[in-house]
Amino acid sequence: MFKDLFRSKPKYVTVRPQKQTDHLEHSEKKEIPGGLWIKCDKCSNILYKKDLEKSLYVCPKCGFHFVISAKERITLLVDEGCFSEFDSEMKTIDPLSFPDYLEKLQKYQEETGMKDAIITGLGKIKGQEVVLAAIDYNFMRGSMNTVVGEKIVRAFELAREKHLPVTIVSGGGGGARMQEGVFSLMQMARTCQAAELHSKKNLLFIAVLTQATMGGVYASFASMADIILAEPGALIGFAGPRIIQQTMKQNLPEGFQTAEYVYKHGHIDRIVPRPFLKDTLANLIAWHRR
Amino acid sequence: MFKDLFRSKPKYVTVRPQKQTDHLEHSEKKEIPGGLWIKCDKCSNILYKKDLEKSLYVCPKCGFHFVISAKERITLLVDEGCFSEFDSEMKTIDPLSFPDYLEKLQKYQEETGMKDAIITGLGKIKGQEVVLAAIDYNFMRGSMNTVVGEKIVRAFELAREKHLPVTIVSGGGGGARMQEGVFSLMQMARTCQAAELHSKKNLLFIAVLTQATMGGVYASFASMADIILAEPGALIGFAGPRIIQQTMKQNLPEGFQTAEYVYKHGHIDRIVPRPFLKDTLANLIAWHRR
Amino acid sequence: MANTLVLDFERPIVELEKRIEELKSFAKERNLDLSEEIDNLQNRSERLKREIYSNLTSWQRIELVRHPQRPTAEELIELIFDDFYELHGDRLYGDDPALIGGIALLNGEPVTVIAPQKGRDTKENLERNFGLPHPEGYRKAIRLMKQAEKFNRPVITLVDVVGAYPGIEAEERGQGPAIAEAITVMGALRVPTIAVITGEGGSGGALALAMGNRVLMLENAYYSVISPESASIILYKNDDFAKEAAEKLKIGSQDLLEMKIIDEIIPEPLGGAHKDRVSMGRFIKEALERNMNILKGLPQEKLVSARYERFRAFGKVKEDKL
Amino acid sequence: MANTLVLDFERPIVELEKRIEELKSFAKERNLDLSEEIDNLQNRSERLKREIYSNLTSWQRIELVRHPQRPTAEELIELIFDDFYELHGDRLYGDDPALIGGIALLNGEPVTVIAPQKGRDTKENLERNFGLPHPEGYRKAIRLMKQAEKFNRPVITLVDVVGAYPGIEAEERGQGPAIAEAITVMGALRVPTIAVITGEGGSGGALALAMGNRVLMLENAYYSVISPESASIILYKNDDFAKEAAEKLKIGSQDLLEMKIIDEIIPEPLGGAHKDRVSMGRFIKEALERNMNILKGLPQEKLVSARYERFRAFGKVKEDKL
Ligand SMILES: [Zn+2]
Ligand SMILES: [Zn+2]
Repeated sequence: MFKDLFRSKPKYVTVRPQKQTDHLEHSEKKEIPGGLWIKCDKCSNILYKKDLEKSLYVCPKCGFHFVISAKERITLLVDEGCFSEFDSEMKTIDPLSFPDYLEKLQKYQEETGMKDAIITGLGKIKGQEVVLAAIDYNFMRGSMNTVVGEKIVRAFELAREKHLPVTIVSGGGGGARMQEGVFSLMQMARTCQAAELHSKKNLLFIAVLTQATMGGVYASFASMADIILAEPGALIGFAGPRIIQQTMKQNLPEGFQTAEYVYKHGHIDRIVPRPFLKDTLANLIAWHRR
Repeated sequence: MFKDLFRSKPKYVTVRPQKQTDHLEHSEKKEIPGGLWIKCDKCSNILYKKDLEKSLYVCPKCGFHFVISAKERITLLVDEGCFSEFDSEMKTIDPLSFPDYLEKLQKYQEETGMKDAIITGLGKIKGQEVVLAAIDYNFMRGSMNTVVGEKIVRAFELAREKHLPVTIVSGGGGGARMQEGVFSLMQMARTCQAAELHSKKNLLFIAVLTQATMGGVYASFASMADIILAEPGALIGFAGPRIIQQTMKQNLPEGFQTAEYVYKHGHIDRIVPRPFLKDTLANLIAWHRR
Repeated sequence: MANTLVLDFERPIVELEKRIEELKSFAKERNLDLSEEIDNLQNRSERLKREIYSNLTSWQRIELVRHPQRPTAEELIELIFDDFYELHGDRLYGDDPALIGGIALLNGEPVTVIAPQKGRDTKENLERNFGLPHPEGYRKAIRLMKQAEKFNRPVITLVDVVGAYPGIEAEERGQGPAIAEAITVMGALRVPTIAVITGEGGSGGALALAMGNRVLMLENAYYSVISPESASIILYKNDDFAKEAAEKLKIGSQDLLEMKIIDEIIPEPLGGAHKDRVSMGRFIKEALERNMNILKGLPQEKLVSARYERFRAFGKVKEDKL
Repeated sequence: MANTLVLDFERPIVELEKRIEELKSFAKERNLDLSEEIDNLQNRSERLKREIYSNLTSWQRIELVRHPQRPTAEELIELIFDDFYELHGDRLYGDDPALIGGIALLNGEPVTVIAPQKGRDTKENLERNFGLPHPEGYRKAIRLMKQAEKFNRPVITLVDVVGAYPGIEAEERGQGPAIAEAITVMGALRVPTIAVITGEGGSGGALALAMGNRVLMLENAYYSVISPESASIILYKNDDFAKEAAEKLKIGSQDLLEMKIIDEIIPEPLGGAHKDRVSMGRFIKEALERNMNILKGLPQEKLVSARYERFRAFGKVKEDKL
C-alpha cells in the first residue's frame, strides 16, 4: 500500500510511517536484517526492531544512524499526507548502451520499488511548502545518473518558478554512475547550474548530507547549498577513503571523512541527529520566508 | 629643483631621475648613508653609490632591494615629465591633539620635503594614464593616518570618475598611525570602501607591496587589489614578526613574512624585481584597457 | 559579589559593604537597634558606588571590560535574542571557535548575528583562542554576511576582541587579506548593519566586524587602533604607561561619541555589565530594536550609500597652501 | 624519434624505419643504387603510419595522451598565445603549482588562460603533483575566472588532468566543494568560455574547468567520468580489463562528438601531438580563434543562457507511464 501511494500521480498522499517495515525488508537487508532483532553495525548490540523503528533507525545504545530509504526519509520529514512526487516514472535511456546495465537496473527496481535512485516532489514541512528530494543509497549506492540529475534539475526549476526552498537529502555513496559514463559526469554540471539559477533568485537551498555523500554528488549541488547539514557519522568526501589509503600508502586520520571531521574542517554548518532534522528544517525554512 | 617640481600645482612636470640623490641624502640616511660608498644591508658588500643608482637601488651583488622614497618610486614608474601630483599641501588636523605629534611631523616634513607619508597623482606609464600613489616608508614608516587615507580615497574617486586604473605602491611599515588613534583605524574602512567602489565599476587596481607592508595598510586596500605584485624580500604581514615571536615563544619559520613566503601561501600574484616593475605595470594596464 | 574579582578601585565599596555586614551581625548578636546607622551607611555605600563608577578613568573602564565575569557574546546573544541557530565553517579551511555566527530572532525577525567569542575560563579560552579569530573566523563572518545579504537579513555584530592574533598560521593563511575582505564586504552590504562594541574593540580585528550603518558601544567598552599597552611600548619603550596612553588615545565611549566615531552609547548597569546581565541584555536589545526600526525603513541603495558616507566623513584634513 | 618512448602499437613503424636506415647504410657502404627499393619502403612506411594511427583503439589513444613527451599546458600556451603572464595564488591558502593561470594574448586580444600543469619529468612531476590540483588550485582558477569576468575577458581552459587527487589534505581543504564551485562559477560566467580537452579529461577534476560555451577536444584525448582502470576494477574486480572499459565508456573524441558532449575535434599531427608540436599549436590556435570570433559577437546574457542550454540538454530520459 505504501508503494502504491508513492507510485500514484502527483497529488497529496498519505505516507504512513508505521508501514515502513514492508519496504525495509526489501531494501535494507544489509543494514537491517529481517526478523525481530537487529545487530547494530557500530556497537554490535542486538536491538529490538520495533524499538529501532521508533527511534527513527538511530541505535538507542550508541547513536549509530542506520541508512534509511528515500521513501522513509521523506515520510520522516514531511507532514503526514503532504507529499506529491514528481517524475516517478522517469527512467534512463541507457545512453551508452552499457553492457548488463539494464538488467542490473531492473534488479534494483524490483528490490526498491523505485525506477531510479531518487525521489523528488513537493512537500510540506510543518505547514511550509518545500521542494524535497531524497537520494536512495540502496539504489545502486545512490549514484548520480541522467535520471537523478534530470529530476534534481527539474526540482530546482519548479522551485524557482514557484519561489520555493529546496531541500535535498543526498546519500549518494557511488558518486557519478559509471554505467552512464560521461552523461553521469554531465549531471554534476547540470545540477550545479540548476542550483545556481535557483540561488540567483535568492531562494533557499538546504543540503542534508547522509551516509554516504561522495564523489560527484558531493562535488556538485550538495556542496553548493546555502546551509549544509549532515547526519552524525555520515561518510562525506570526494575521493574514496580506500583509494586514498592505497595511493598515499599511509593510514588515514581517525574519523577521516566522517561528518564530524568534515565539520571540523569548515565544510558543514551543523551536524543534526535524525530526530531533530525535521524541526531544524522547519525552523530554517520559516526563518527564510518572505 | 626636484622638490620644487613636486610641490607645484597639478600639472605635468618633469621629474629627472638624475637628480634623485639630492633627496636621498635627506631621507634615506639609514638605508643609504652619504658619501660615495654604501654597504648593502643584506650581503654587506661595499657598493659604489653611482652604480647603485643606476641599478635602481637594487644591490648588484645580492639583489637586495633598498628602500626608496615615494618620489623616487614615482620617477621610476612614470614616463619622464608625466606626473601631476594631487593634494600636495594636505596636512593632518591632529584629530586627537596627540602630545608631541605635530613636532614629530614637522621633523619628518623637513627631512623628507613631504607633508605626509604619501604622494598621489595622475601619471603616464608608457603613455597610459593611471592614477598612482606611493607611500613613503621614510615618513613615519609610511604609517596610515587621515592624510594617507584621504589621499587614497580621493585618488580612487578621481580614477572612478575618469575610468582610470589605480596603482598603489604600499611601503607602510607602521600600519595605522598611532598618533591619530581611531581616525587612523577608520582609514582602513575608508580605503577599502574606496577600492570597492572603484572595483564595482570594473576598473583595475594593482597593488605593489614593497618593504614593508604591514598592519593596517596590508589589512585594507593593499590586499583588495585585482593584481598584487611585490618586490623581492619585502616584509608583508599583519602582526609584526617580533610580536609574534614574543607571544608565541617560538622561532619563526625561515623567511617568514617575506614576499616570497607570502607568495608561496597564495596571497601575491607575482614577485617583480624593481627593474621589471614599470614594464610589468605597463603591460598589465594595456591588457586591461577598454 | 562572591567569587567575583574585585578591581582596585572597587575596594572602598567592598570594604564599606563588609563593614555594614559586620555591623548587622554585631547588632543582631547584641540585640541592638542600629538600623539608623546601618541605613546611613547603606546610603553612603550607594553614593560611593555611584561616585566611583561614574568617574572611572579610561584605564579603569578597560579593567572593567576585561573583567573575567564580563558577559561573553554567547551570553549576550542568549539575553538579547529569542532564538539563535549557530552556523559553522568558512567552507574553505575550518570552523573557528573564536568567532561565532548564525541566524537569530530579534523580536521575532530573523537577523544574522556574528561575534568573536571569548571563553569564560581558562579551558574555554584555550578552545576559543581567547576570542582571537584566525582567518577562517573572518571568512566564516564574510560567508554569513553574504548569506544575510542574499536573504535580505540585517546583520548585527557584537564586538569584543583584543585585536589581531599574533600567530604564524594566522599570518600564513592571510589574516590581513581576510580582515580587509571582511571590512569591504560588511562595508558594502545591501542590508542594515549594526555593530555593537561590547568590550574590547581592538584594531583591525574589531573593525572587520564594525562596518555598521550604526556603531553602538557599551558605556565601558573601548575602541582603539592599538592596545594601550602597545602604545605605551612605542611611546615609552615599556608598558608602564598604558594608563596614560589609554587617555591620550581617546578610546572610551564618551570621547568616541563626541568624535562621531560611534553613534550611541548603551548604558551599563552600575559597576559594569557583569553586575546585572539581564538589564544589560535589555539595554542592548532596546538599542538594537530602535536602530533597526529606523534602518529597516531605508531602501537598499540608501543603506549602502549612507554607510559609505558615514565612514567617508572620517577624513578631515587641512589643505592650506604654503 | 630519439629518446622517445615507443608504444607497443608503434613498433612495426619503428622496425620498418630501422630497416630503411639499415638499407640506406648498406647501400652507401656497398655503393649500390637501392633508391627505388628505399623509396618503396618509405612509401610503405608512410602508409603503415597512416594505417596504424588512423585506426587506434580507445586504449591506444589513451597511451598516446599519456605519452611522456605529450606537450604540457605550458608548452601549448607558449605555442598558441602571443604572450602569457602567469598570476599566482588563491588568496586563501596557497599557490598550487599543479594548476597554472594568467592573462594571455590570443591574436593580440587579452584572454584568461587556466590549465592543470603536468611535469615533463619526474622532478617536475613531483613539483607539479602530476598535474593533480589541490583545492587551492581550483580556487585559484575560480579567482581568475571571476577576474576575467570583471574585465570582460574570455576564459580559455586547457584540460589535461587524470582526475581528483586522492590525498588527505585535498579532502580536508574541501576538493569536493572547490570543484563544485569551479563548475558553478565557470558555468555562469558572463564572458565567452572555451574548454579544450588536450589530453586526459578525468572526471570532476576535468569538468571543473570544462564548462565551456564550446568544448573542443584533441583527436586523441579522452573525457570520462571514471578512469578505465577504475571502471575495470568495479566491473571485473581488477584492472586487467581497462581496455574493454575504455571502449564501453565511449570516452574518445569521435564518440563524444557524436553524443554532442563536445563540439569539435581538433586534429592531431600524425602519431600524436608530440610528433609535431608546432602544428599542434597552430591547429588549436586556429580552432580557438574561429570559435572565439563567434562567441565574441554574442551579448553577455546570451553567452550565459546558451551555456546553460548546452548542458541542460544532457538530461535525455524516458518518461513512459507504466
Ligand atoms: Zn549501536
Ligand atoms: Zn647586497
